[in-house]
Parts: sequence; C-alpha cells; structure tokens
Amino acid sequence: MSRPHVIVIGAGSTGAATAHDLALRGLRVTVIERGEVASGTTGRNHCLLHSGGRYCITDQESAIECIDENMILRHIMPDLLELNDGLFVAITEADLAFKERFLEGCAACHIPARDIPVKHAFDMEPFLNPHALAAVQVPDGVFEPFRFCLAFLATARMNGAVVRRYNEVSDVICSGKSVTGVKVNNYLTGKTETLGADLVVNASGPWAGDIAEMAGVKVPVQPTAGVMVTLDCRLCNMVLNRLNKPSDGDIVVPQRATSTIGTTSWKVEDPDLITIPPEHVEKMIIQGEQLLPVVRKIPMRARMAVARPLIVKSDADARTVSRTFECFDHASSGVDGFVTISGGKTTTARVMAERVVDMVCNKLGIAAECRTRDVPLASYRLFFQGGE
Amino acid sequence: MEKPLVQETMENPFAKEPKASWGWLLQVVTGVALLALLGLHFIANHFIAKGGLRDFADVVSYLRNPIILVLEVLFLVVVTTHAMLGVRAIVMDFGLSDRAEKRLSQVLAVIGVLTVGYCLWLTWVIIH
Amino acid sequence: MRMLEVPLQIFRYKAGEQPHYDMFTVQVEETAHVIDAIDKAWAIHDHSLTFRRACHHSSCGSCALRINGVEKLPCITLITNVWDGHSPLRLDPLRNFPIVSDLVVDVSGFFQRLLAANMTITRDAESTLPLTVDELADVVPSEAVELPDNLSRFNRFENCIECGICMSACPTMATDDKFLGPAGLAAIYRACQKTDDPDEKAHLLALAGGEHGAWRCHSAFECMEACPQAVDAAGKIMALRREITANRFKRIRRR
Amino acid sequence: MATHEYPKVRRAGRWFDVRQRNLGMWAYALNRITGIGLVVYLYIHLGVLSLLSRGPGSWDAFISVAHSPFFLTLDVILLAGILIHGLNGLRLALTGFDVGVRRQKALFSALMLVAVAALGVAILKIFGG
Repeated sequence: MSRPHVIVIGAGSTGAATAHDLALRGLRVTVIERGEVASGTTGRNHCLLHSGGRYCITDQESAIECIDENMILRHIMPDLLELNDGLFVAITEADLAFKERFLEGCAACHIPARDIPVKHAFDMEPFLNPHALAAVQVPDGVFEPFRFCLAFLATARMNGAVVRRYNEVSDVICSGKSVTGVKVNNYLTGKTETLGADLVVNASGPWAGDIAEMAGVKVPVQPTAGVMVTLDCRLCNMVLNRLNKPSDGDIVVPQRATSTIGTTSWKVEDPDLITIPPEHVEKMIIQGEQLLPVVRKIPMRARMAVARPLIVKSDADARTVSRTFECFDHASSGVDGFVTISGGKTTTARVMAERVVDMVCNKLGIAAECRTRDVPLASYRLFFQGGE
Repeated sequence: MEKPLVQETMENPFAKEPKASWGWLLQVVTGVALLALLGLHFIANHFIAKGGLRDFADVVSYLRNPIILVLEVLFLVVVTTHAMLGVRAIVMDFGLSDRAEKRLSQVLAVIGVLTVGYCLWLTWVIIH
Repeated sequence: MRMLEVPLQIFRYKAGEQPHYDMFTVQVEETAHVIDAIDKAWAIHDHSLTFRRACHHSSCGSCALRINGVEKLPCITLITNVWDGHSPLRLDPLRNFPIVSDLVVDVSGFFQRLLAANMTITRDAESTLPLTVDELADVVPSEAVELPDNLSRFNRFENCIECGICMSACPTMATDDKFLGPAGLAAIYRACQKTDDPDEKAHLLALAGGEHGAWRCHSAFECMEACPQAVDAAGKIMALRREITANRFKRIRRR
Repeated sequence: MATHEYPKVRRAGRWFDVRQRNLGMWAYALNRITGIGLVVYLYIHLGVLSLLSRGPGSWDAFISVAHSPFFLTLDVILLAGILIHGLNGLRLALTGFDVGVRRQKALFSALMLVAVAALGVAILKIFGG
C-alpha cells in the first residue's frame, strides 16, 4: 500500500509544524497556502517566545505548554532565537502586590523565575521606568515568525513534503460522508486544480471556520483582532512585561533594532478586512510609556493588526478565553477524513502539531511515534531551494 | 516513491571556492599608474617638446629622447592593460560560463599583445 | 479619520502570459502603509493578485518591492510619504530576480548565496540597544541617565532581514547571475567576523575572492542607499576586499 | 515554474538607468560610458598614428586638420572623458580599499568639481590661446 496522502491547509506556524511532523512520520504531505508562508496570523506576531509567565495565573495549562515548548524550541531551532530572557516589572503598588502570586504561579508551572533586585534591572535596562518597584526574570525570548515557519517547512520538504504557495482552497471535496480532497485556485498559473487526499487537516487559523463550512461542519473559532505598534528604536535588551494579569499594551518585545508594543483585543467578523483603530495605537503608546517612558518620543516604524483564532468555550470575554489549542475530529459531526487544529500560539505550534498528527495517525491506522521534540530543524534558507 | 525536492547537500554553485581573482587589484594599480603617467606625459609634452608636437619632425625628435621613449612605452603598456582589463570587467558583468570567461581572457590578452606590438613597430618605424 | 482614495498601478504576470499593469483603487486610512493598500486590493478586488508579506513590521523581509521604481519595504512605507495625492502609485516586483507571478519573485538564488555564506542570524553584542543613553540624550535631553559599564552580554538577530532590496538596487546584479551580490558578500563578511576558526575564515575569504565575489562590485553604492536596515553591504564589501588582499599577501610572504 | 525575466542584453540597460537613483549610480554609469568611450578612442588614436608610418606628408596634413574647431571640440570631449574616468577612478580605488566609503558621495562631488575646473582651464587654453 502506498503511503497515505495528507493535505494541510495553511502554512502558518500550526500548518508548518504539522507538515513537518507528518513528513517525519512517513506520510505524504501537501501544504496549501493562499499567500506567502506565514502571511496570516503567524506573521503579524509579537515575536515573543513565551516562557509561560504571562499565563501562569490566568491559564496554567497554557503556561505549562509554553515553558515546555520554549525549552524544546531552544533545542530544535537554536539559530532562530534571540535569547535574552524577559522581565516582569512592577510599576504600581498593585503590581507589587501581585508579585508573590506571580512567583507562586511560575513555580506551579515550573517556570524558572528569579526575583532580581530592581537596581540590577535598571543596570540591564537603562530606559526602564525609573519608578519600577520590582522585577522578575523569566526565560522569555524572541523569535522570527516567518523563519520559524520556513524552518519547519524546509525540513518537511527535505522529508518529501510538497508546499504549494499562492494556492487558495476554493472547495473541500466530499465523497459520501468522507472528505477526499480539495479544489484549489492556483494563482501562479491562474488554473483550477483538484487534489486528492486520504485526509485533510484544516490549520487555517482564524479562517478555520470558512474552510470547515466548505466541508459542511462548524468549528468554534472566534477571530479576535489585536493591534501592535513597532517603534524605530530598540529600547530594551530583554522582553519587558507588566507584572500583572495580561492586559492591553502590557508588553514590549525588542527585536533587532526595533521594539514592538502589544496588544489589544476585539472580535472581528472578517479576518481579511481589519482596520486599525487609531485609539488602539494611542493606547499602545500610553501603556508602553508605563514600562519605558521614552516611548512617545520614538518614531513609529510600523503598526499592524491581525486576527487570532481563539477557541470559544462559553461566551467568555476575549481576553479570558483559553489561549490553548484544540483538535477537532469532524467525524463526530458526520464528516470523516477531515480534522481542524486551531487556537494556540506560535510558541506552542510544535505540540499542537504533535497532538493533531497523533489524531491523524490514529484515524489512518498508522503507528508512528512523534519525533519532533528531538529532530533539529534544517536551515530555513533551504525552504526556497529545489523549485516550487 | 517521489524523490525529496530539497536536500541539504544540494549543489550550490556559490559554495564552491572559485579561483582567486587579481583583475580588480591590477586594474586599480594600472589606473593609479595611468594618472601618474598621464601627468608626466603632459609635463613632458609641455616642457620637453616646447610649443607641442607641431609636425612630423617634432614627433621624431621627441621620441628620440630616451627618457620620453621609456615613458611612452610604459604608458602604452599600462594603458593597454588597463583598457583590456576594463573591457574584461564589463563583459564579465554578464556572468558568462566558465569556458567563455576563459576564452574572453585569452582573446583580450592576444588583442593587448597585438596592440602593444603594433605600437612598438610604429615607434621603431618613426625613429628610423 | 481622513480616508485616502489611492489608485494603484500593479505589475501583473502569470506563467505563459504577457506582463502588464492592472489598476485598482482602494480606500485606506491616512496613516496606512503601502502594504495595507495592497492587502485591500487583494481582499476586495482580486484574490489572484499574488504578493509576499508576513510580519508587517520589517522583520521578515518578505514584502520588498518597488514603489514608483524605488525599492522599499511596503510594511514600513507610509502611503503619504510616497504618493503625490493624484497619480497612480506604481508597484513593481524587485528587479534582478526572476518574476514568478505578479509581485512575487523567485528568491531561491538569493538564499543560495546566503546558504553559501552560512551566516547565522543571531549574534552576540555587548548591549543590543542601538543607541547609548548619551545618544538618546540628543532625542530626549532631560532623561539622560548614565550607561552602566557592567552590562551583561545580550544576543540579537543580525540587522539583515534578507529582503533582497540590495540585490534589486545593484546595477551589476542586473546582468551577472554569478555575482554573490551585496547581501551575500555582507553575510560572508559577518560570518568571517563571527568565526574563530582560521580554516573557516580562509574558506569564506576564498569564496568572496573570485571573479564574481567582492571584486565584481563597481561602487554604485545603491545597496547602501536602498537598505531599509542600515546593513551597509557596500561598506562590508570594501572591508572584505581589504581582508582578502591582506590575507593573500600574508600567505605569499609566508611561502 | 515558468518565470519572467528579460534577456541579459536588455537588462544591461540597467547599468545606465539613473532614474530615481543616487549619486553613486551616476558615477557607475559615467565611469562605464567614459571607459567604453576611451577604449574606442584608444584604437581610433592608434589608427591615426599609423599615418606617421607613411611619412611626414600625410601626418602634417592631418595635424593641420586637427587644429580645426571641430577637432578641438573633440579634444575637449576626450579630456572630459579622461578627467571623469580618471578622477572617479581615484574614488573607486580609495573606496575599494575601504577609505572614505561613508563619504563616497561627497568624494565624487569634490572630484567632479576638480574635473569641471580643470576642463574649464583646458577650454580656455585650447580655444583662448
């Protein structure tokens, strides 16, 4: 019997990691992406390699996933990370009161956290708000979302996967109650093509609902937009977080010679048509000033907004819904050969892939262990070699 | 089974060590030499051949001066080298095949030698 | 917020067809960047319009193209900075790259050069801040603080985001497919600086010392002008020449 | 995948395309044009010198023609080419060894001012006296 063929829709972090895992387990893989790699949610990213500190009080399941994956990524893509740790900084008395809970939360999620003398923090971060009252150091980092995905996809291609960029899925083909392939518009040639598959993985992030609808099923994904502002100057060596519960504009992520402040959160209907509300940009500056008072004086380099795929569990507020992910086997809704993976974060893409590929292998009756924890990724630059 | 498209060991023409090139350095050296020689040429024209080289007789007597002769021959060799290297640089900018590049160098070398040879013959004819 | 009605004149090409321009008119906010306008044209008018983008904040380097003929990153280029307010904003793919489709170019050759240089994108630096506190004092005089000497070591990504703008701006790249190009040579120079292994260094210098290496540059310095990241490829090429020459004479003397 | 790219000969036009470009590109294009021009001149010059081998008559006849305003104008163009190519060559040599890279534009402007001044003096000499 020839190896089963799996189509992955979407080349964001989830799709890329899934393609890598599938290829590593010996399956035939085709990735369909309507634009450039990481041109959706993954691309417009904070670039924060989470230590889990952000979620250690509100969402410990996510926090544990983060710290585990953080350590694995350091091993499989060491060249693609700025590893300078992060600081959670208390500015107000309320922040300071939060510190004990934060340290306990970190301990509960086995996140290495160090309460450092605030003077030491000023030494490392000369632009930090001089009124800062406390600082806790955690193993945050910075990654590069585009290259993150390219590295997974380059490795997948080396293991035989095919990546079709600029191909948009126009329909999901069903035969009886089973999905048997997809119809795509190939924008490189202007032609429509039909691709057969034994199974289709829907990894299209905030667009997951649209793809699922083509197969006649529903997924509870709520596209939730956020605004980020990038300043034309690097103002901190480490990632700076506000020592408190996650809120709007409470983080500054440095990368190369820039600093990115994020983020806000509001529900959107169409993830393709998001306009940046000017008041959100202003809010980022106001909040950013809390951590780094010079923020307002630095010219803006870019501002961006993108929808994240949050999984709706109840009618909870967008900020408090879980940042963790979920796999949906649509066989339970009567459609076989079709699974959706959504939610999560770029930091946790690998474990998301592991979980969905476990499900895929289970459905296809393949016994293959996940090896993505240990296999270092190929150079992202190889992605572009060897033709389309 | 289809073959993987991407391989780590893939042939990369840029990863092979090419032959060391001295062309640019020689171009700069001859260029600077030309600036100096051109200066000397002007001075010589002005002070040795007073009033300039007006007629044939002037040219003959000018070239019979041994210092001038050495200067002019040097000027000739350097200017030809610089010109050939310049032409080569421009053609090389087309990124030819290795074989064509080798052939180009050979052809230009022959043209250069012929040019210098012709001029030396001409000088000999004039002086005698 | 004031809205702008921007006419875009976008280069179109599909395999086997004649290249041409298409016109799109899009409505964007006054504060929008060029990438937002392209995004709108794609989302509202034509999903078959292919273009590259990922990060929208000049870190991925994928969206590079030519705006009215000049290489830019549309994600950090404000429309109001490049648009005269009435004539169409012309968008072309990068020069000196084979065009795959519309604004998408084939970057495989570019990345082949970077693979040869084998420069990692992370590096060590004393402090990763681009400004010292003293320099920032010019921007914000009242808030000058003293920079401590005991800064720990931090790492950061290389400035080069591998966008290909320098290759598009370089006139020599226009015809010489064998040229290592500004980004390739700059990467070799950085890799040289980062390695402690003399054999690796000799190999890198040899890679750049051929006909189509550092010597192919004819000092137009367009790479330096166009680079959105202040990589200074031209400066690195010149430094590389000095290094190669010094290394050669050192070897000759040793013989 | 079929990609689109113009043939190399057509792309060579980009060597001289200074639209929207900076001063360094002017230097690049000018250096190339004057370089090609000077090589052409070199061979024309050698061709003319061959007259010398035919004895004084033909040479002196040529010299009298060479003093016509038309030929003197050609001389001025030649001198301009030499000055631009030579002085820009100085810039190439300096920046090529990592000297003054950051001031290459100022360097070019200064050297071209020298070229213009020298050309002015030469024109006065050639046509004035």
